[in-house]
Amino acid sequence: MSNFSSVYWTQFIAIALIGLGMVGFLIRRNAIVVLMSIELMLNGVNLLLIEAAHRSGSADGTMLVVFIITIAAGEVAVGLGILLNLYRIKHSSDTELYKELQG
Amino acid sequence: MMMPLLLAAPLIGAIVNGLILRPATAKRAGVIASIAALTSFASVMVQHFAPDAGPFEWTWFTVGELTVKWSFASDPLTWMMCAVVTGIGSLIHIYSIGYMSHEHNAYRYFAYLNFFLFNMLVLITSTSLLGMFVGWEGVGLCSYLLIGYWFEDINKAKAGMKAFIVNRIGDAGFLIGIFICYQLFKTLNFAEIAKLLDTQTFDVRMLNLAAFFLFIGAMGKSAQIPLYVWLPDAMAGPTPVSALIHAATMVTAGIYLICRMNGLFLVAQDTSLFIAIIGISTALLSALIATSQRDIKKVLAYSTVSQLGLMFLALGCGAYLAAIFHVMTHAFFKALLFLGSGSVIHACEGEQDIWKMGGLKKKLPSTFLTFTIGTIAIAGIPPLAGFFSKDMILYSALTAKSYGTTFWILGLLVSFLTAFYMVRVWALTFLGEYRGDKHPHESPATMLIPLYILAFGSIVAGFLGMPEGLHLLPNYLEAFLHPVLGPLVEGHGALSEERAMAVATVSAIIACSLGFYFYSKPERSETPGKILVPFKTVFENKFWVDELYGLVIVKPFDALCAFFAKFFDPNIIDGLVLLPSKAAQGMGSLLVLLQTGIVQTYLLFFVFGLLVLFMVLLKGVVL
Amino acid sequence: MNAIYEYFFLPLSPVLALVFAGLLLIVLECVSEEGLKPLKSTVAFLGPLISLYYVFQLSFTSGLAFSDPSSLTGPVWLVEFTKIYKLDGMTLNFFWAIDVFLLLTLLFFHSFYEEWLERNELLILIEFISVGMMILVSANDLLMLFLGLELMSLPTYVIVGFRRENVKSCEAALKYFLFGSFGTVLLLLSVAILYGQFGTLKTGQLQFLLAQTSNLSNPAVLVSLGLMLAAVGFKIGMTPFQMWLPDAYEGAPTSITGFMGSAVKLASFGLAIRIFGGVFLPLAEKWMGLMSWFAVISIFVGNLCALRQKNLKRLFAYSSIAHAGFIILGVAALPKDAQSQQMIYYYLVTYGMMFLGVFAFLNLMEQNGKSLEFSNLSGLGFRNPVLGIALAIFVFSAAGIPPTAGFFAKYFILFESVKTQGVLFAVLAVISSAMGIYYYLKVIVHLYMQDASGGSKLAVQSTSTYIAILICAASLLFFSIFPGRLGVF
Amino acid sequence: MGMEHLLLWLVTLPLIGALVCFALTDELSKYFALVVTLLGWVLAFFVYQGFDSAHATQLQMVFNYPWLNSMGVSFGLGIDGISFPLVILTKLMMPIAILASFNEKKFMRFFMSCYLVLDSAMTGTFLATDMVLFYVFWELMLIPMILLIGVWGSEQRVFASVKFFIYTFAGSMLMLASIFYLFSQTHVQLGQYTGEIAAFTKLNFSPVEVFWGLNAEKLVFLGFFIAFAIKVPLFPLHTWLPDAHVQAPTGGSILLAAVLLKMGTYGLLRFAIPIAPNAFVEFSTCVAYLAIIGILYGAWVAYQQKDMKKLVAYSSVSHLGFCVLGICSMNTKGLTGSMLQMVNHGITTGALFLLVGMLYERRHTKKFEDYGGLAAIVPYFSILFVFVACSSMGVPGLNGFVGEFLVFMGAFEANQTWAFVTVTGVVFGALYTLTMVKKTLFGPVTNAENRSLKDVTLKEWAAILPLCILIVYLGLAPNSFLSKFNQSLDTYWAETLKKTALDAGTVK
Repeated sequence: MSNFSSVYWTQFIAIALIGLGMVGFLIRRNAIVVLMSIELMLNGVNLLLIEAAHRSGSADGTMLVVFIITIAAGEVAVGLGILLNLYRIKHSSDTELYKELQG
Repeated sequence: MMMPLLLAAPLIGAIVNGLILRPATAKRAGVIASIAALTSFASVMVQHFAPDAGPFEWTWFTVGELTVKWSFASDPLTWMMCAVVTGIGSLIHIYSIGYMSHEHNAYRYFAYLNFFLFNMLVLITSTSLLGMFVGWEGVGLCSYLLIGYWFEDINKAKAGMKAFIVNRIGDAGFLIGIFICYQLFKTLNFAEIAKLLDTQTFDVRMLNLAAFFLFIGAMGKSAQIPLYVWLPDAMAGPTPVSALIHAATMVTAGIYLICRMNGLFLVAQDTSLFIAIIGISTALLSALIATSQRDIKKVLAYSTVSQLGLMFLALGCGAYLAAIFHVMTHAFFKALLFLGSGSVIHACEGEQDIWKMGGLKKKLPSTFLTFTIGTIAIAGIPPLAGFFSKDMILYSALTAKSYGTTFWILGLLVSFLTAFYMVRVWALTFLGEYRGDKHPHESPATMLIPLYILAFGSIVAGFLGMPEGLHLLPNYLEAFLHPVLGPLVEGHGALSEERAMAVATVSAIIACSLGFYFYSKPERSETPGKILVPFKTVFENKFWVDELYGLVIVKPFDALCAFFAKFFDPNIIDGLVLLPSKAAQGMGSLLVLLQTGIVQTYLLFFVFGLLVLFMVLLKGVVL
Repeated sequence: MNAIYEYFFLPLSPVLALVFAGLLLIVLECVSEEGLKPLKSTVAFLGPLISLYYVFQLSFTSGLAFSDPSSLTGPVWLVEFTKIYKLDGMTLNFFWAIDVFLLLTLLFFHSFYEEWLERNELLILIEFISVGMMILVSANDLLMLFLGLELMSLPTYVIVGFRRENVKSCEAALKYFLFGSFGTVLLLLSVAILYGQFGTLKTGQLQFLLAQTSNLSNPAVLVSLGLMLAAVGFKIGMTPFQMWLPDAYEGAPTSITGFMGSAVKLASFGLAIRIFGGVFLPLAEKWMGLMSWFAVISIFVGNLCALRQKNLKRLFAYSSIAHAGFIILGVAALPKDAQSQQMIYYYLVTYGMMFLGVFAFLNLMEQNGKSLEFSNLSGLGFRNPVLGIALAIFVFSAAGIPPTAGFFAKYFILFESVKTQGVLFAVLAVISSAMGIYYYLKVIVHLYMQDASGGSKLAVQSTSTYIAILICAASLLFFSIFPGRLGVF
Repeated sequence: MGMEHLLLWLVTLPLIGALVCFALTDELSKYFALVVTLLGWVLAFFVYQGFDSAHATQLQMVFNYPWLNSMGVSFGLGIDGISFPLVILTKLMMPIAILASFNEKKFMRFFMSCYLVLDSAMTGTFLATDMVLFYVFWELMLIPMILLIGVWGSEQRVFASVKFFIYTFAGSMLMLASIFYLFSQTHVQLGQYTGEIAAFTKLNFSPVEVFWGLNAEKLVFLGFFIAFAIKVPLFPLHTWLPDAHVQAPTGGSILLAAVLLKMGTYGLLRFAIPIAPNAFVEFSTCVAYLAIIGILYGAWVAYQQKDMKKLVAYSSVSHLGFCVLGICSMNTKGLTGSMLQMVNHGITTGALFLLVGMLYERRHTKKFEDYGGLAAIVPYFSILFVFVACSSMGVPGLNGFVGEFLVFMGAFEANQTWAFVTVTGVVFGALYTLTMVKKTLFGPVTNAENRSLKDVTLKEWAAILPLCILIVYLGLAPNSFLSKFNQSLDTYWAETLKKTALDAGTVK
């Protein structure tokens, strides 16, 4: 098993990444930044997975990471498509503006 | 075989008249009704000579160990009451043919009259308390229908309703009496109750309670102190109705009930005392009111109430025979007086105020003759019927166990007043000049024949129950009713029977002459009013009893019901019930506010939920 | 060779049928000929029909051949495949339901096919969403689970925002997308932590390992349980993760919402059963009570919010939250009583039929140019008698009034909850559904009791929507009389 | 036709009729519905004959069909002493209600099919021997009823039908909770899930307090009791009845009064008391007081009503109060009285609503001030009106009296103060009934339209005559009808109170 320090460091960085992504996701009003923060969180999770795969030696983890990266790309494509639509209508990517559906 | 015919005849008469034939003219309807009444009278007579074997009965309903039957049988007391009811009933039917001749659909009147006769017979002939109760309410219903016969006038309909409601209050008491009797004796049959009372001993308090509630029923039906207010208003009905129902038959039902249950009332001493007190006070009160009434029928109505008071006095003192004897004689002369006043009213085209009559002696000779006989009989002048029966009551009051003499003195005062106001009415209607603007004429024959028969009855009826003391005639009535009512109680009072009779006769004669003196001459007729001015207004306004009832009971009750109906039910109860739905709507609108539409706030709730989740999950482990 | 057929093609046949239909549609799309429109819709129909055929064929074959993969001798990838693809009674039931819902939705699309003419990739997306659902439901491995989930979710975000020119549709797509991706992140995080702890992604092994050691006090496992609860909670619309649902359902085009409410909800609960009926089964004491409380709260929130709604679409969105609450009660009863899975399935199918039917009706109203307000419903009961009765059946089934299957669905779920967790949750659920009865009644009131003279008869352009609505209504009555037919008893 | 299929036909015949009614034209559906309900009379006659009064306590003509067998729920129908009179009453009142609604203007097809569905639901509720089946019919009954009130009612029909529905539905939700608890107990105590009502009565409850000092048995009893008290309507929960009656069409309010109100008392006798006897014994005194308040309060509020139908509705509250009081006195007399009162109230109030409906059809108003002095104009109508009013007042010799008298006897036996207070109810009863008669029939003819009123038509005679015959028949000779099922009433208390602490000895 790798020594004590490296295990903690990678997990610490991964959790930091996820934390940052979540904060950006919740605070920032600009839709594109929100998309970026989702990607950030996904990469954080990838880091965790790779570290776990390395530790346990089984390949499942890395396989999952590869899938995650590809699907994240698809996700971003869809996300940007939706944002583009909204931008064409409201000429702004501020999520506060979109509150037609409420009550 | 006679019993089913006795009951069926009036019922069939009612159905034929009321539902099937509905004859156009009063004459045809009247004839059918009278035939029905006469057949039942004939069957009563036949019944006497060829009595049926057992009771005519079939089961009504059985519940657990309680089986209730419709059963009708006849014993001397029932026979006598049936004879009085059907006899006088048929006479009144014949009389009404004439009286109702100008009514357009009179079949309704005759159908109700027959139906009343049927119910009265059911009341008298049934052998169980519950059977009697059926007749009891049926009779109340018929009196409601008959009083409100001319329903176009709303006051008459209201009078009918008042009669029924007040009777219903009495019936409620009667019902409780039935329940207590059932609880005590486990049966409702009169014969069995009488046997049980002789053999076993029961808790006296319960017996008194049962007697008390049965008396409340009697009070309602026979118009005693608290529940008498309906009888004067019942005069709104046609006069033959007042004659039949409110003089001869229905009002005596209460007395019949107590006589039928005499075993119970003998044992329940303090209730009997209570009955005597109520009886004498009703008699006194109504006699005083009768002295200053303007309407001829109102006078007779109050006189009936006071005579009934006397009968209850007799019952209270245990003299059941005296009460029944007075019922019989009273039926004759009171029916006669009512029918007489009916023919007077008929003659004066509906005028009922005695101050607008007078001098009818010349115009209505036969009515005058029969009315005079009736007045003398009710005043208690020997040898007519009223004297003997009233005297028997007074003597029995004298010899009663407690307060004998006070009852006797008050009874004497009542008979004095009775004589006084009867002569007043007699004089004001028949003597002097005619004060009204109508032109009265003598009534047709169909109305006069019953008057003559009743007049003859009023004379002869007295001889049936002559007291032994006079040893002129044996006391047939006492012999006849002995098995049912038990021995005549031989008490000893302050005076012997003969001397009491003499005092009563003297007071009656004084009262008549006083009445005659004042009211025969028009100028002198005002003086008694002036002498007792303060009392006159009190008597005239019937001691304001109706207004008192209205104020104390009717108005607050209406107000309470209105409060419930208009405010309490729709607002309070409905409000309370609709509260949860309003609360739900309110909460709903609060929750909806959370959906602001902004994605960020949604995500905040999402993360907040996540934190709550972690807190709960990790509570045991980490936190 | 026949081993591959027997262990790969046969079990996967229902999924493959849809995949081929999708691919064929893509090919047809490239050709882009005017004349091919009817061909494309037939191909779209054929997909689920063939898949249904295979599902029936599979359900009749004697015990599923590869229940024990160890006996298999064949290429390595085949052995691996049998481990990650789980074909049991439940998957077949779910396949059957997904195909039926897909067919009904296609019937509704077929009616206003012209409107989608120029952009008929909608059919392709719908086919692939169904494929995603099937994979999700039949996944025996967290990776497959994640793949199925994403294959289902991404195209759904697209079809929700399908009306590009309509702001509401785009806004709904945005909200759904953001929530969806956040949910996926949480799911992956939970999977990562599990993988970190136990080093495997197979659900069977995970369940075995979780049951072994005393994991009730292991913080990492509990955190992953929490995250999974949130991710699944978002997908099935459980409070407090359901804020997106009303906006998404209202914004999306009506028939798409119909499909989302029925099929996507079905697949999400398939996910919930796989996870909480499978992986986290040993940790039952931890999440059972919690889930029941969340379920009851979502019933209250769903019913109470629906009381104030004016727009019919949003009203039924909230009512779907309330229904989700009931199903979650069933999920919470899973650990103690395996039969609860059939009850959940019965509820999902009847609820799906009701939801599809109602939204088909609303779609019809929209086509007739009427806004989805209560007032437009007035007097319809007598102008279109058959449609009126169908809507009445849907509403009574949603309210849980006996003659319809809705009542029995609620009854079975509450019966399970009483059996496993005592009367408390059942009583709360019953009281809240009593509170929520008012808005269903408002529909009946407007349908039959208000006779707005002005209203016109609902013109039904195509018979296929009419038939679809009748099928839904008839099925609700059929399932109430013969609940056995749903493979439940 | 075999005996056991008789009950199945009794329930399904009207249902099939309802479906057929849909297809017919408006004119035809009226007569078809009448034929179906008259067929119902024939079936009811067979049931009357087939019912063996010797062992009225056991379920007879049992029909069973496995429905949800894994849950132990079967489609079970059966009839015994308690449900027998009420089923006969339902089948009797149906054709009369349909006759009363012949000249309805709009959507006659739906109108008739609603009636037929209601008929099958009511019969099913009385006949169900399985708890879930009872609940299904109990809820099914609501739909046609709210449609009847909501679609064909008068002005504020929507508010009345919504209130009626939510009121009853909320009540039945509580009952559903109790049913669930009992169901789970059947598994614990009897080994397997069963819906049979007989099995439920064998359950016994743990005395442990659940909350507010109410143990399990009391809670189950309350769940049932509140649902049935709403239906009865017992005093505080009665406000839905006047609204429902005023707005309902004539046929609807006849059925509402004659049959739907009896569901409450029937439910008490069939479910609440046998399943939780200890709780009933404990609550019986306060239930009796509620009933007594209901009797007096109903009469007082009825006395001041301006609207005819509202008066009759409050009179139903008062009459049903008698039934509940009869049940609470826990002795044979009270119970027989209450059962008779249920049947008699059904017939009398049905007839009363029929008459009020006749007036409404002619003058389209239910207010008293629009009527007055009708006795002179429509003699036959007024004879019927007075006749039915007498029966409703409880004049002896007509059917109202027998039931009331027995309830009084039972109440007197159980607790004398109850009888003393309730007897005054008789007086108030007479008061409001006679006020109604006075305001409509007597007094001068106030407004002109009344002069041109037609008297009772042939169709109306056909509807009212059977009721009048029954009023007289049940008044004079109720024994032939009573003897059919009184065996089950005599043994009812001994059987149900066996489980309670107080030995059966003290209960007569």
